[in-house]
Amino acid sequence: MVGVALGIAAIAATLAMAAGCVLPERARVVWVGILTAASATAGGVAGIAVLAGSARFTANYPDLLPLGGIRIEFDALSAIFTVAAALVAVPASIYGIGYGLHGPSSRPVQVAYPLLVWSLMMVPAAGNVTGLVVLWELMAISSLILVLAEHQHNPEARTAAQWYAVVTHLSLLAIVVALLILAHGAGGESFAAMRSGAGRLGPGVTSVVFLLALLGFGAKAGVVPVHVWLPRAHPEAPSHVSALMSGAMVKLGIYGVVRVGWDLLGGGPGWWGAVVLIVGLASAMFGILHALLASDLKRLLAYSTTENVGLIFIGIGAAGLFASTGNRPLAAVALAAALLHVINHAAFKGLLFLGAGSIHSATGTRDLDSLGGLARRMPVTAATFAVGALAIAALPPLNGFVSEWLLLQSLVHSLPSKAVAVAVAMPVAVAVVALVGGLVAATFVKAFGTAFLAMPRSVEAEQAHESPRTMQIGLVALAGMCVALALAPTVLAEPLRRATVAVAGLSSGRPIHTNGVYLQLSGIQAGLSPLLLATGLGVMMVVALAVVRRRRVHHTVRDIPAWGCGRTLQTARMEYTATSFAEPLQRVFDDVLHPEIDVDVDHRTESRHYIEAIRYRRQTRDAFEQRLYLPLLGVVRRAGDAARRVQNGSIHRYLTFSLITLIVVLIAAR
Amino acid sequence: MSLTGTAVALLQVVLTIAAAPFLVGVMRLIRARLEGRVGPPIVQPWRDLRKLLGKDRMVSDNTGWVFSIAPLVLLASATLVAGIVPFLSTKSALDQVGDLFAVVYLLLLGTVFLSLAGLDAGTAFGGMGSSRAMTITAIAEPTVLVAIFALSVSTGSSNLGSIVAATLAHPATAASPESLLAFAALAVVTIAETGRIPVDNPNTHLELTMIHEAMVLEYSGPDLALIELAAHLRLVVFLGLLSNLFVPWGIATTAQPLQLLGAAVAVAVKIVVLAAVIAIVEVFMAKVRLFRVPELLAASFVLAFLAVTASFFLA
Amino acid sequence: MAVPRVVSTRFGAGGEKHRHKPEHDRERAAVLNLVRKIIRVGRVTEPHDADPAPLEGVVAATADRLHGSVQVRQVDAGSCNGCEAEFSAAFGPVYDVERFGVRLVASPRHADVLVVTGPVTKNMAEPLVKTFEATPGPKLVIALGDCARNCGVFAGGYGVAGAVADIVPVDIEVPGCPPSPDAIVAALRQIAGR
Amino acid sequence: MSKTAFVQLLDLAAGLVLVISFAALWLRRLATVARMIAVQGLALAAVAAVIGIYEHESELVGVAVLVGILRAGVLPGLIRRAVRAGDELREVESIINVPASLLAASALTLVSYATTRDVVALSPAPQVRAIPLGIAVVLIGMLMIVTRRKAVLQMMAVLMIDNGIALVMFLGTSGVPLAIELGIASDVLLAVFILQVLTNRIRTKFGGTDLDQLRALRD
Repeated sequence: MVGVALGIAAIAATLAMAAGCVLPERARVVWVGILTAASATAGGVAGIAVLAGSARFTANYPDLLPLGGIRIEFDALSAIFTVAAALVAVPASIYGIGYGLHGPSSRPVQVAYPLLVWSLMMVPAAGNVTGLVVLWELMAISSLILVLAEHQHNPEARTAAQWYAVVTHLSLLAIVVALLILAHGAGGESFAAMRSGAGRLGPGVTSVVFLLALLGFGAKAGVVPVHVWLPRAHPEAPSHVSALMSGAMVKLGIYGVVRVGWDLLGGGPGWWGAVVLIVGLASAMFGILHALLASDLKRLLAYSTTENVGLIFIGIGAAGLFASTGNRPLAAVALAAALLHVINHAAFKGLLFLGAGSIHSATGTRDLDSLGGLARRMPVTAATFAVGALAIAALPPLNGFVSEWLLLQSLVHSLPSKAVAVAVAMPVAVAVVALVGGLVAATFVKAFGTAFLAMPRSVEAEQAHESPRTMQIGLVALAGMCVALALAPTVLAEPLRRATVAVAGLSSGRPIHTNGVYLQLSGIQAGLSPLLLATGLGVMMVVALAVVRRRRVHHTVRDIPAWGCGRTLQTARMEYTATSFAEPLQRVFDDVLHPEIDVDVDHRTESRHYIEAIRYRRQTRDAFEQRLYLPLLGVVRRAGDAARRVQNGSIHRYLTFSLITLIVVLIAAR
Repeated sequence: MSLTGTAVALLQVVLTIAAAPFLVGVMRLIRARLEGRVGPPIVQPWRDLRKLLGKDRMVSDNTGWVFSIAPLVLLASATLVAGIVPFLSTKSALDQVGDLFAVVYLLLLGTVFLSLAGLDAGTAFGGMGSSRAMTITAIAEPTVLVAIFALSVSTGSSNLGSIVAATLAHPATAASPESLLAFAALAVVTIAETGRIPVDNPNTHLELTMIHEAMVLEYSGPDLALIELAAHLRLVVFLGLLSNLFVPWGIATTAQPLQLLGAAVAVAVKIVVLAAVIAIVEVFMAKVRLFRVPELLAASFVLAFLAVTASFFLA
Repeated sequence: MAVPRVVSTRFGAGGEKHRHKPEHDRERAAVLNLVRKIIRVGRVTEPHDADPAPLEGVVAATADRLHGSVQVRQVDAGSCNGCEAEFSAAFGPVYDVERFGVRLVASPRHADVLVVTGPVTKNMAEPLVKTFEATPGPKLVIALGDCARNCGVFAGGYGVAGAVADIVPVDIEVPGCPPSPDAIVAALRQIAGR
Repeated sequence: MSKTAFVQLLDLAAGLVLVISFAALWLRRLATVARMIAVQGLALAAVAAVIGIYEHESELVGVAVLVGILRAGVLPGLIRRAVRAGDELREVESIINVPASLLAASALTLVSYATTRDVVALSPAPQVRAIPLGIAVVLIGMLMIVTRRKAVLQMMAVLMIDNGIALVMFLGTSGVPLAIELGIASDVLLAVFILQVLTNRIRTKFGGTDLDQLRALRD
């Protein structure tokens, strides 16, 4: 069953690539969309089958490639990530049909897209080093091509792609080195061999492997301080690709950390968890603060991805800490929270990126400060974006709340514990998660409120119209997922148990119990029922509405101007913008963010006391980019300049180098 | 979800809604008396609500569906919380439906919708109120959750019923450093979240200093009635939480009518006492500058943080 | 009508001299003085007459629909601020119109009654109309003071657009230049019905 | 006094000492900060008294009375005079802002707990458990010295540090001999005197006690 589904996924993806190659433009977009959606559906079915209890699927293709060939090992942990990828990929592919008909429809893009979707689903299924590296590289290259999709009329895309290419390949280097050390020590390059042989490695070596893997996979996940590519690359890709990158691709970084650290290596000392936890805390804070101040909608969403990955890292790190202190049931809860958030984030971030794409294609801008009033011009986009925004703000009764609740429960119930690290880390972690939660709410009130509500701030926003039907289908499907994931705890309990059990180094037992309506945790006296919460809210709203409308004594007066303190004119220029909305919080966090603020005041020629115009500009630079990467690039450039002196174009000199090299090699290989 | 439990929860919701406007009436009366005035009768907030229900509902041409459903969501979230929080009995049916975290996030849901509604009006003051409300809510959030953390460390659960039951079983914990610290922290947050002095002035008429009022400037008639009722309810819910989490005595542990009656009286007395304290303090205090509010909330966060540390290290 | 008692509004008991005191002492003294004053002064509100004079006709029907809750938005359409002084006195401790269910609100959307003062200047005519339109019905307009009723001494001024009744429909007029707080309270009580 | 009541009272009093340190960081008026230091002295005396009563050591109760007089009366009185003497702005000036210093102080509290973990583990006695509170008070006092600009505040911080040390002594040794407490108190008294004299001289020479301005004297 699982094998058949994976096979269908591969065949459909191949057909989609072929369609992207040969078909004419319009048919190409449509068929690529349909076939990719089919491929993703098949992949998703395979994942769900494993999560629902089918046996894990293994296959071996030793002759497919030199070295070890390719092994497929598809267990419940892989399935979580494959399902997350499929969850975004199916709606994104359908969305891509409408999107591509008005935008990126060139051949390379249409070929790379199915390849990206397929490799995203298959990376977690890889069962050996060769397979993982090959699939990983397919994913990296296809996504790179897609980031460059709009480079002709968007110069930003080129710098973004440069950053992305460099970081992604350095990260691949770290991953390969880590896995090679591990494979060498364990005496085999299949995951099964590594799992059983990891014990032979010394503690120092395993820690080196873990840190290298954390660096490499962390870069893909976009955590601080190796996140710099993310807020550049994600906004520049076409929106359905951004959805895939944020919803699915960064998750594979998380997958890698869990797989290598706590499955293949079988877990390690407590400080592994602590490191992951600290990285998570830093990423969450850093990401949300930048998202808060961003006024470019897609950049905001990209930074928010860093924040969400941070939350997932907090869960994993906490699980690592708990497991090292022997509290494995609690570790299971924390891990379940992290894994659930992987799926939830795929749903709502995919939705939000698709929504941002709809806005972009309707108005031609991503700048929140020139949007507004779209709720009545694009009702479907507005309603679905609202669902996504409420979900990501972890508000009940949507899915973000369920995973945030699980995460908080696991953190809060860590005490009393004997370990000082836990005691010191957990209050800090709860405080950060809480602050982040509050700031996320503020950020997405800003995003939704300034983009969709009140009056349009530009002509483009005023003339916006709802996007084509296929794009709406994608949005509605993902919004439906956000609701469904929240209301069906029954469906989640068993798959999460299987996935957590697959990570042998962390957890055991059943993290979540459910009797269909309530969600209960093992070892923790706490319950939640999103379904009943939603019902309660609905009933109360209906009752309130009924009471208000009962007597019908009041009239509703519509289409009057808003109360503007009696002013003659009420224009969009008087509205709060995204920048002004974030201003109080920016002031609170001034010392952390150091935004650059320019205020230009033009005076009238007659007198200094009369002001013609005031311009306010705020820019927040990425501290890591400024302080870490640009100096580093400077060093590299200087080194390059120095190296250039060696290279003066003289063919004799080059031949001399060859000769010297040959002699050195001969001596060394003696 | 037992039948009696459901009945208790419903009773609680009905009683809270009935009592909430009276509480505001009491607070206004106390303030008036301290200012040398006679003050409005305590039924006045109810009269205001009744009148508002009969007034025209005005919907400006800028606004959309968010503006229309925000009052409903705000009221629904507050009512649901009123059903979850153990005012009358530890045996409320909604206890397993949501714990303290759910309560916090439900209240946040209301705030978020109100802020969106403020933005939807498209006026400068609406946006200003929303921005400020979200700022304060965001930086109050760590205090709330860390205080909950402190409470749940000593009781081993974040379920409201369990926390209350644990405090009932061990009365001495009510005066332990961690619960006093957590109480102080939550008290500050209560003041911030319910928009009382020194964070926000509920009686202000100056738009530039408003937070809550600025968001609702555009509402009229029945919509305004819903928002006002929700604001009253939130005040009761916060004060009720504060009193029953830390001083739960009097709460019913069964669902017998007589016990429930006693519990209702007990919780009413506790809430009125807290409200009176707030009203009296407000007479002596001025609103602080908006950008001093983070300092106040930072202090409350520190209290909550110390509460966790104490509960962990002193226990 | 009773003449209000004269109450010392000076801060602090027994005529405090401005001695130089250390700050913390002064601060503590301020709070203590306030407490002492609250206890010493007690209630300063005047007892009120039995019942307000009944309203008539359409105005009475509108007032009925307010059920004793009167929320007031005040519009200064060009007044000399004399009426404002008296109007705010009506909300002060001595006259305390709030005891009859009258409250000042921040937005005409929340208001039932618009209290308009002053002759309507040309610049304020449009805002006044907008305020009136922004107020949800049932609503009433009070023209407060002689200027609001008939432009008073400003009649015929170059900046004056007219009396309030020329701009928006007026339901109740309160004469006086300025009207006494008693008169203002009486008018508001008519609407509140208490 | 029963054991649970003792633990409760001890924790409350010792916790109060710590919370007051935070209040001293939070408040903005010099005079209020000075009052806080006095209250801290009272709380410290309460700690000694509680231990003394529980362990039936009359000497310790005597120490408590003495500590109360000295730390809540005499020393803060001296400081209040210093505050009053200065005609400069009576607000706290700090190098880092208030929320930041509060967060830093919370971190210091965690540090003190984490580092004294092993010491605390040696004995189950409630006094020993509360020792990290005293260390935290000392650390917060040092933070105050580092981050505050006025010499008067440095004096208060010295007192706070001394309160912290005294708290650790009371808790750690279950009572300090009267003589030692007297000796230390006189040391502090001396220090405060010296600081006050210095402050006065700084003020008369330079017209203010902002320490940052003293940097110019280095050359």
